[in-house]
Amino acid sequence: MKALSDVTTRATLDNLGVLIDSVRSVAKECIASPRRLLDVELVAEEALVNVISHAYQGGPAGEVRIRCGIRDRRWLVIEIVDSGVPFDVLSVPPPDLDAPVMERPTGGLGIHFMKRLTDGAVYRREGGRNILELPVRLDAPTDM
Amino acid sequence: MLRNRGIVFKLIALVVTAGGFIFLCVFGYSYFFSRRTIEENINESARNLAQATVGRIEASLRSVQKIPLNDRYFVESTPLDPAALHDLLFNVLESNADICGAAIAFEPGKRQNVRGFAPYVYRSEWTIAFTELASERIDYTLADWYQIPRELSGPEWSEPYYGEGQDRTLKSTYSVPFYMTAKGQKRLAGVIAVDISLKRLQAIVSSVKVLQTGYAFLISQNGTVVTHPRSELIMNATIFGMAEEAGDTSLRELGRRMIKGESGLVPLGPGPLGSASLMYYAPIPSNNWSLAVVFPVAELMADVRRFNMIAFILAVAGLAALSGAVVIIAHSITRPLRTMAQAAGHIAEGNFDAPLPVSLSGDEVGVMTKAFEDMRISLKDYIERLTETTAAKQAIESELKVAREIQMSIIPKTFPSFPAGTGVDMHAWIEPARDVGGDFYDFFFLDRSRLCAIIADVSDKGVPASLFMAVTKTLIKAKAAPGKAPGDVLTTVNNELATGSETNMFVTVFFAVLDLKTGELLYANGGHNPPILIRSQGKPMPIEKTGNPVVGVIEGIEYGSKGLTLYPGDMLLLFTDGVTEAVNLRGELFGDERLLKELSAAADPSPSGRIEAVRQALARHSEGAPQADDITMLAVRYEGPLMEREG
Amino acid sequence: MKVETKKENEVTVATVIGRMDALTTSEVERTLMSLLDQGEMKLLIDLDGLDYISSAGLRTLLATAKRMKQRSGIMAFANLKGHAKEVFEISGFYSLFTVYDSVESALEQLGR
Amino acid sequence: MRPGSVGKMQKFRDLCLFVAACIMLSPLCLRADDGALKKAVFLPQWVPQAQFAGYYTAYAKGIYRKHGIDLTIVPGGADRPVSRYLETGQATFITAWLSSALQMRDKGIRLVNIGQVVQRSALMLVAKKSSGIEKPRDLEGRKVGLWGGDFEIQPKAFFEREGLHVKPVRQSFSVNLFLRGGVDAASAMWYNEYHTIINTGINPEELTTFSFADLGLNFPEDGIYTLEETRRRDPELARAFVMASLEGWLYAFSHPKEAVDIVLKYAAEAKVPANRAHQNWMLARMKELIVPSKEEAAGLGSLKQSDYALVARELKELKLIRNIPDFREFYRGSATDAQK
Repeated sequence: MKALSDVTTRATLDNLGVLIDSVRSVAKECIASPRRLLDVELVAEEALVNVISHAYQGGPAGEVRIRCGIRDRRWLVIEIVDSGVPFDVLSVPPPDLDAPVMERPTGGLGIHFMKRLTDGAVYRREGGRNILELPVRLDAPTDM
Repeated sequence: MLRNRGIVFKLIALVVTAGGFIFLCVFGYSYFFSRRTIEENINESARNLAQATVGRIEASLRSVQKIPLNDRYFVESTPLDPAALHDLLFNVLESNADICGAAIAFEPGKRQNVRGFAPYVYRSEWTIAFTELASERIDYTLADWYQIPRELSGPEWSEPYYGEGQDRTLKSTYSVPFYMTAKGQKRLAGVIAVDISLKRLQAIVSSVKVLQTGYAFLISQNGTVVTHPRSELIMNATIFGMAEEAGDTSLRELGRRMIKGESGLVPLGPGPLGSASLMYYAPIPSNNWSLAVVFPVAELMADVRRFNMIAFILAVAGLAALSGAVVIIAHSITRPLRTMAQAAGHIAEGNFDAPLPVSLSGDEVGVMTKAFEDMRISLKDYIERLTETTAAKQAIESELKVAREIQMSIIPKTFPSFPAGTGVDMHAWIEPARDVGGDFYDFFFLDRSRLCAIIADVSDKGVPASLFMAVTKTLIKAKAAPGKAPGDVLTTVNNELATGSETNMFVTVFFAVLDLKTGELLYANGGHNPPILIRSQGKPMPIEKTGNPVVGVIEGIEYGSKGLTLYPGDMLLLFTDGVTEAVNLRGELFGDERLLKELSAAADPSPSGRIEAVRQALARHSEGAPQADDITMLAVRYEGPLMEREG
Repeated sequence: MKVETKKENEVTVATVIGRMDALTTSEVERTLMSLLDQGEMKLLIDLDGLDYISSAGLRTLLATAKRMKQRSGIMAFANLKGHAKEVFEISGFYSLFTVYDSVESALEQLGR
Repeated sequence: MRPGSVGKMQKFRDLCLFVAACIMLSPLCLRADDGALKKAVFLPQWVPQAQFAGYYTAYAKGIYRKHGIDLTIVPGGADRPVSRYLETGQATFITAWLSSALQMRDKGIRLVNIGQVVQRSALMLVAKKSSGIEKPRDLEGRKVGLWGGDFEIQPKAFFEREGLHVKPVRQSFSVNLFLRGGVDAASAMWYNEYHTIINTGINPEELTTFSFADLGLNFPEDGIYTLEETRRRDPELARAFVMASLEGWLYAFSHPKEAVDIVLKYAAEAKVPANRAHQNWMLARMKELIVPSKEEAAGLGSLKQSDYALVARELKELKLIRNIPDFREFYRGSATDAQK
């Protein structure tokens, strides 16, 4: 993958905008559909918020790196790296989407979005870091 | 104390004391001199080392200080563009390994986000990362790195602090305010800050090593320990906190001087900063921190101390060896001395035959032994001779004693010599100066009424004089005869003595014949003191002289006779010159005047009374001075015409 | 990002304009909570101006709904469309809540 | 004050403390251990330091358990506002300044003061004599560092009263701005920043201090609060908590070294930097703030109505509160109860 954007920031909510902006600026160049663009944005946000809120629990915030590039001309790939606690976000089971309001858990939705809006997300632990690869099809029409 | 000890002891005491004293002088001088030299070296090298280290730190800080100044120019002259600022900050970090973070923080205001805008790029564990400092939770405008340059309108190095990352590196921030001109008014627009890791500074400071335990440390402007070999002090201790905990006011004073930017060399007692040492401190001009180099005095002085120790051991060993040598030499001296002392002891006990040690050496002891041996021999001779002479002398003395006894026995000493009614009262007294005197007196009757009285003084003393006296006495007694004039008797006696005399001895003689019936007195005088006539009514006075010389020298002299008449109660005192020439300690003679005075003043006018008076006066006069000459007195008092005696 | 509120009879209409993402949603939450604190019992959230919503936004809506339900209030949505509609669908929120096509129809229904 | 220079006054005060402790604590000691321990959570308003030595000491020495409480202490901090913890029930008891508590109550949190621990305000303004500030008037027109929130109430009231116009500068929790001369005067807590300043090499005689307690603005600081509801449900628990806390303080005052050890232990656990010299200082100051004089030894832990009236009036004047709650409703002091 050729990274078109590569930003590392401290994993805080204050930096979320900068991080998403970097993805958006790349996505804008290769995705025409505004809806599809928002999907990419959503995937990035959910993945980043997950890192920001869970990766560095109980300690000073570490860094999160977000890289964005094109693979095989058909995939926009978002790669998110952190050096926090090992955690495979993809292993989290989907939430019960049919539960009534009072029983609905407030968490788990973000991960669900990430999985639903990407094709073949991959998690790996490498060199003490969590690396999450989120490929989004460039040519896929929004079919929802 | 010392007086009663032996020579060996005295010698050792003296040698050790003197040697020790000399050693101490030399040792003390060399100690103080070498100490001062080392101290001067320390001062010098402390200054140099500290200045060199300060220079390296300063260079490192200065290289950092340039960066925000460059950036400031860019920020002040370029319109705000977050992407450009981001790139600028990135470049700063990528091109300066010393810098671990850089921020451009804008003063919050209407144009920017109310929270402010402060992109910050920093070196994380694994990459160069970015973050926005403006946040809901933390107001960066209250941070020291922002607020202090803002309020002071000038660059500022922050106090050291720990970074937020997991590695917790110690950092310090250099921040510079920047300004924008709007509507002709220059106003603060924000602060550019760069963080440096203090690792480099720590490395510079910890590379300073002085021997084994010397070190350097750095304190910040607030006195916080930034680097120190004892890592637990870093950031946890301030020099003032240590001073407070130890109750060490001088350390606090030192800290105050350090943070005021002074420099100097101070001795440190044992305390929070370690054992006794010398500390040189100097300011780091850029950030007003202070560097201190601690010199372990004990260690620096170790060489001196080692040298001193060796010198001391050598000195002790030397003195011990010296004492040993002294003992040996002293023994070689005292051994013959002791044997000699023993021999001398024997000699002192009278054993002159005790053997003396044979000394073959030619040194002083040898010479002394030889001299002592000579002395022993001559002493022995002398003693032997002395024994002989003493024996001879003792023999003579015993003979003299006999002679004296004989002499005394021939002088009449019983008074009154004649029964009462004889018409005369007599008394005599003789006190020889030596065992055998040369004076004598005598009296005897020529016939019934004529009494002879003689007093004489032989010119010498001792046995020969005594013999001469005996001869003279015998001759006078033999030649005296009734009707023969006293002068004729002396003429005869003189011729007899002068003819046979081979000695130069002579005798003064007064010879008188008293007719008891008439009181008529005839006398002759051969060079003798004229006797003193004491009339019962009148002053005592010497009788008339005859003008004849001493007896026994010149033959053929005619001695004349003179006469006078005694009336009852008159007295005649015959005496030798021992009386008038008695000398006291002041050399005063008793003299004729005194004699006459004493005679007239005598309370008891009897012969014995007058003699006693004179004798007592003589004793008073002499004041204990030894008697030089024989003293002899003979007093005759005429009582009245002699009764015709029957039978 | 802003929230405009108005009262139509007993129904409170909150119009959300802009994005409800992890950064901005807390602002919406504060507004909605204060409405609840004022004792509103019928709340209609107009999503016509909502450009974007993430799970963080959904969480806020869910929390508000729970509190509403606790006090037996009613909460509904209107004008769900575009990306927000897609997100509602994937998350199952579409079936969880009452969603009206327009504010008018909603007011008509809720007003009863 | 230097350790070791304990004056007669001090000894007398210690004696008073002891007597007061005996009077207050004896009825409770008898009641210890009957029945199961009651659970409670305590949140001091700031990170572990000697400012809270009494509570940590009581906890570490088992004094709370002795009084029948199974206590959990949640260390305070910027991210744990006591108001929220108390309101949501995450904390049973909290400490707060009287001024903060009045404002919280005004915002609808129904809390009550069950024990006023710190009697004397430690807040002060500090200036360098070298900047020419020796009396309040010298502050006119000068830059003065002020903390936000409750820390600026007293200074503001003071400036108002004196008719002073100062240039306020927001002050952070560091005193470096003041040390570098960025402000002419700075806010300081006597037990904290004042000592920090002294420990950067400035001698006390080089400083002018304006202690608000001496300027007629004595706002009692740390007091113990709980919800009105909690107290009503279990007044015994509230009482026991206050008694145990005061006992903890008295123990800390008479065993300062041990108390500081305890504080340092909890500070380390909470990853808060702390050094012994500073904590020693802080504990010694707390003693003077909690038991300012022998007269007040008997009033240990109780809120004086006059202090209350002063604080409430000032808050109302500055429009920080709307109404002044009735003293008897606001203050449900256990310490005075126990004495009766």
